[in-house]
Amino acid sequence: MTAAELFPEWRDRPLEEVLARCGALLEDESFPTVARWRAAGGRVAGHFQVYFPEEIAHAAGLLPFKVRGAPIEPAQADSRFGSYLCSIVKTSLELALSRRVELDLFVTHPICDAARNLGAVWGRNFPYPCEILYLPQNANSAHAATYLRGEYDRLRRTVERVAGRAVTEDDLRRSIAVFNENRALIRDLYALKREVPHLVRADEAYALVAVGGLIPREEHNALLASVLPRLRSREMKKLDKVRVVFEGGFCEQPPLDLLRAVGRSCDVVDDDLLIGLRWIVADVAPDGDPLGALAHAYLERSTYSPVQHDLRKPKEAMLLERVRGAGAQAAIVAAAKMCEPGLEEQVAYAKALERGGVPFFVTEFEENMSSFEQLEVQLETFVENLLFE
Amino acid sequence: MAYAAGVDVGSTQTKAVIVDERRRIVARSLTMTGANVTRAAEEAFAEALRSGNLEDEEVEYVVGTGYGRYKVTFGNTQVTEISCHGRGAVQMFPRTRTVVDMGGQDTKAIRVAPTGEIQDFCMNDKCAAGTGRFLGAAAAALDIPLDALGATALRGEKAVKISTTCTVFAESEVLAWLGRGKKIEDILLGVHQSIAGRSAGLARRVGIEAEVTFTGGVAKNAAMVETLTRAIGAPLNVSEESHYMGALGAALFALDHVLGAREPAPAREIA
Amino acid sequence: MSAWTAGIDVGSTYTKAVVLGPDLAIAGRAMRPTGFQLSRVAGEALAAAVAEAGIAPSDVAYTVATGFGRHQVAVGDVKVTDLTAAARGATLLFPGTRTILDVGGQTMKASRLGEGAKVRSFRLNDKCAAGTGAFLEKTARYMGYGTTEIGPLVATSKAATPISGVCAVFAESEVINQLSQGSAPADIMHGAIVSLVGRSVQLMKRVGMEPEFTLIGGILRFELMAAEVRAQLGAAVNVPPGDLVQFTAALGAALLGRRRLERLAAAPLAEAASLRPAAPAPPA
Amino acid sequence: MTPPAGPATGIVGRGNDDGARLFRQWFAQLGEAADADRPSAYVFVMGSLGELMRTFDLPVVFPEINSLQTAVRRVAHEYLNVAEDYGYSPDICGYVKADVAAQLRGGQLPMGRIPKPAIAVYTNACNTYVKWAEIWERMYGIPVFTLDVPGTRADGTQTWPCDPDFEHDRRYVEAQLRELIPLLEKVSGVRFDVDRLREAMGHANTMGRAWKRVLELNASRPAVFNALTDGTIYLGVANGFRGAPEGAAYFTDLVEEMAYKSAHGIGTPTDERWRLLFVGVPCYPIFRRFSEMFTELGGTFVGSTYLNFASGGANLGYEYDLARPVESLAEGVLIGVRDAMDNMFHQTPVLLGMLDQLGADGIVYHPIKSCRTVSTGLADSRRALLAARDVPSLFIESDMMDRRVVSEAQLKNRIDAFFEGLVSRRALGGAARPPAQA
Repeated sequence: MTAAELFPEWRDRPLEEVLARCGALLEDESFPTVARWRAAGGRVAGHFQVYFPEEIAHAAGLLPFKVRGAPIEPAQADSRFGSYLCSIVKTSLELALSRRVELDLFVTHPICDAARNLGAVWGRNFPYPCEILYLPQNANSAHAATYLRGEYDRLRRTVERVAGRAVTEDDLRRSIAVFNENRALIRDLYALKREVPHLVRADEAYALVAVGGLIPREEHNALLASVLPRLRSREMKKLDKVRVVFEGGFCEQPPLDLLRAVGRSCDVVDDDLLIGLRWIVADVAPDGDPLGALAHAYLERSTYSPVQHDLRKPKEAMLLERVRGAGAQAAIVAAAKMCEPGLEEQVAYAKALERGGVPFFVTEFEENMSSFEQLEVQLETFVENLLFE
Repeated sequence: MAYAAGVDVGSTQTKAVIVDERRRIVARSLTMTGANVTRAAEEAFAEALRSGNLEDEEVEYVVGTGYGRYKVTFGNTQVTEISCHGRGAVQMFPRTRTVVDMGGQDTKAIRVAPTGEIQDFCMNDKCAAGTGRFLGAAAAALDIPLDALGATALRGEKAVKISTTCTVFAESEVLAWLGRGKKIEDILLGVHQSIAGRSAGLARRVGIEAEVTFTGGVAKNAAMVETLTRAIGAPLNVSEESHYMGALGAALFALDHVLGAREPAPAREIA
Repeated sequence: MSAWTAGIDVGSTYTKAVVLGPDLAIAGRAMRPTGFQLSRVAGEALAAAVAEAGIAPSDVAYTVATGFGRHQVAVGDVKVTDLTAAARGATLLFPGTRTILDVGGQTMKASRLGEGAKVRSFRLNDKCAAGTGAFLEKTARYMGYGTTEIGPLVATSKAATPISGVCAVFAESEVINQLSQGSAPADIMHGAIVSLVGRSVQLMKRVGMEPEFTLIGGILRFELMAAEVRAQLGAAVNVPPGDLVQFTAALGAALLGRRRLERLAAAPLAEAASLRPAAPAPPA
Repeated sequence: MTPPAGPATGIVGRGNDDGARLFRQWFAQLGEAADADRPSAYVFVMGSLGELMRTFDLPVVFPEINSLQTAVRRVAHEYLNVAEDYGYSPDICGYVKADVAAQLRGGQLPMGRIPKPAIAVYTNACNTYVKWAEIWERMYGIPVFTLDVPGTRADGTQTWPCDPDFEHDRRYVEAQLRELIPLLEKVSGVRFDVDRLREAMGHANTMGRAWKRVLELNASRPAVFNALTDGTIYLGVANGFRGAPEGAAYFTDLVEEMAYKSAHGIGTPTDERWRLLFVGVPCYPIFRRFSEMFTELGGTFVGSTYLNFASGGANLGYEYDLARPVESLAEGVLIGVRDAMDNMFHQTPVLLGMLDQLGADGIVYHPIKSCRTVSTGLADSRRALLAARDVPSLFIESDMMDRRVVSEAQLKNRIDAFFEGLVSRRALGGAARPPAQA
């Protein structure tokens, strides 16, 4: 469908204001862009972390909306779950129960046992289709690509039902082109973070990427295309900070205030925040069989995360590569509270960094934390002992 | 006239209630529990007898409840405070279907039948986060008398979001917010809201049905009543006697035995 | 120029101030309950320490603030965390220190030091009070004993009653349970200490502890803590004498101030400015 | 109760005795393998592929069972501490941590010593299996194989053989099995023998049939076994001896025992006043005491979802077609493992069925810290069940390994209250109540 721009607020604004408005949109618990889209008669495909082939929903004219929880009280969702659970699973359901967002389709994928069960819980509480997308967990099987292509075809049938229209191969190819452009722009932003980190604060860069999950990619592309050159020519004082990699944001997201706290003493030169939006690291083949190309890219042209096992991607080696590639002096190895895969990976990461002689500290966070005492003590101690005599 | 008594040995206070055969409260008492649980129970009971001018032998049956119920050595049997609060609440507010009890170290949500029987209940499991104790910690930190907390919180306009739920850390978080220039009123409002929110979550777990009765010592706190009312989305029955609810329920179970009204009465069959 | 420096440690329960003399000896110290008017209390504690040192406030050339309230007090040319400060303080008292355990009322911190008393690796207890000093004090208060009585009480214990430290508050129902089963208060307290020390030692292991071990923090006021840590580590431990266990971070802060002074004196002005730590101030 | 004298003497209690014996025998073999440093396969209860492993003479190690044993024998905390000192968080799965500690201790466990893994084979029935295997991959540099089994995509869309969507999944599973077989040949040095596989699958069929029958027999009054305590013993055999003749024989005998008890009205030692269902994973750190808190008040567990998902789907009664072993194995694994993954989808009908078939009076939900697979959303599925049926239920949280989060005082209080509710309900002939509302 073709609605008016969902997020026109940034147009013709000075850089600082554009960045502020992106942050504000990200923190707006009423998800105005999703509401505007539906008000204009559009349908929304909510997809839970980490990766989702948004091209397929986009090709059907749905708005792919990244369900990534929110810093809210899970007032109703709490009664659906027990005590020992990460926050994002609860607040994501809360967004729907409290009608902050209205969806027409919800898709989760079993990155962990909690996320898998979320699919069933969601389905019990809402009338619209709620599905689990079983992305291949055996990325090394010769049959994985064939299987995944079949899954994508199944997904195509689902979105066709929801959108009430057919999705042709050309639709898919057009969407792939849009997302290839988006991926390229985000790669530029991350290059900028590495080269001139003082020109874009950690929370600003994060917000710029994250709004992509809230608006049509065409709009996101326009936004990034306008902002990137302006960032490069931004007037900012270079301060004496530590170049760090922030690892641990692949699923639940830290609040902007946490990233600001980190930014006060560190330059975040690379991270895995919302890695799902950057999962595919190169262009998806624009021609040939589009679903096959998407499946191939997922398996063969993708980055890493604690929730994908691939013999070709030893995660701790990948992290060291990320640290070196970004020329970082140190790493912050975070994990969301109660996050089974994240907390398990922390151990391997810590040992690898220890061996690699990379200074680091491990910490835990929660999307709705509002006081950062603990983190600040850790950060400051870390920085004090790296920078000063 | 036949009498029955209930003794509720909680982690901080021990309460005793004596009822007559018409279910009227004829005497009650309250003492601190302390280390010697049995003595606390005996004292509370003796004090109740005194205030009701009753002799020990006039009380035909005694039910112990609360965490120390098995230390009420002179009691005839024990019943959990979960059943007792349900029973007591229905006695005071007959149309009660949901009970929220906010105690020292746990918060209970109970759904009861018209007869006062427990149909379903949930309690905070992992720890004492979001229980009444949280308020005590906050009061200590700000050194405001516990009974003045509510009034102060009600003056709050913009609640501060309290992220710590650990009762013990409440103190340092409250201080931290003060340090950052937040108003005491707003901090306290935030504290009340965070407790109310968690309690409402428990209530939803058993399914909220009107009428809702709020029991436990914290029910005396006006701000908690207001925030909980909002969080639950229904008016709350609150009694002046709210902190005696458990002991009253226990006394009523004891009376069942005396009157042999309902057979088989719960407590006996279990004991 | 004067070589007097001061360190002020704004802790969650107590605020401690130390004035360090030119000879690196403690010339004055003072402790006040923190309460919630942090700046005022910090000022008072500092003034008291200065008075004890017998110097004029203006003689103090550099002040370093530390502790959880460091950013909320006016005093202090520089703010550092109590981990950084404690490392300096502990090494001044015990030069061989490699691992520090700091057990306060609500926090538990372990750190491993590298060269120059730099903190190499550290761990803090989670935002749950199970297994902090509070756990100990609650158990005691619950059974009707003041913090000062814990020592003598536990001395009479024959065997420690196992206490599962699920939650500092749940500890009470655990205690009722134990009392109901006839355990002696002394044994229960002993059990609480054993479980608390168990957690401390775990925290130390997590930072890759190596001797010498130095123990600091308010909870170390109970000799039994140190004894139990020694027992569970099977190694000797340093404990600052008397109430110095509570002043270690303040002392370290004062020492850091001294080092900054020396550095500033040596450095040209321009550099001196840039030497001011970019240690962040928290959001208002 | 005591069994009547006569020829039948010796039948009653045989399952528990033989179970203990087989368990010792199994660990003796593992000990020998460890001493001889022979290759072993690490597998998990949900989708163990025991049938296939045997055909390569690979001793199978079930880390989950080893870990729970440390809890039952009250030493779990020692193992958890070792793993937490190593860096693992208190909030993650206790099974994983106990195993890490056991590996760090050279395979030493209270029941004996286990051999090092030569390969780990696991499904995604539990996503933590994958993280777990990565630990061994790092520790030992061994091959680890994820047998990826797609679960049901949406409620009410479960597919069965011949459905194109089912075949799509089966082909994927089968392709992976065909990739796994040469890997197992390489690791074990044994050539794949399809006839041995057939034989093992035959034993698995026998066991599956028997297991299903045993569960059904607990409809007898009084119950012939306690699903929480006795059931766990049977479960151990069902996993450790899947595809083995001993396993088939054990369960054939077990059916005989249960049928005999049923026929003679012989129940468990509990004075059975309440028949209960258990949902979740047992509280192993206080295994006996936890069960007593119910039996003391006359509660017997007649059924448990644990006996379904932790038996690798043996309860479903799927039978392998020995004429096409590999295809059928793929089919069986897909159906069995998928069932465990789908528990959040299908729990309501499953529990309603158990309530009716076993004539249960109430349900005890026991979500645990360690296991998100079983616990996440249990409160929601409880709401759904209560909306469908007015049945007394108890919701208590603790853990299957970590006694730090098991507060007996708190549990006892809730359990007592639950029984008080049961008693007064019965006294009133069960007060009807409208479904829980949102």
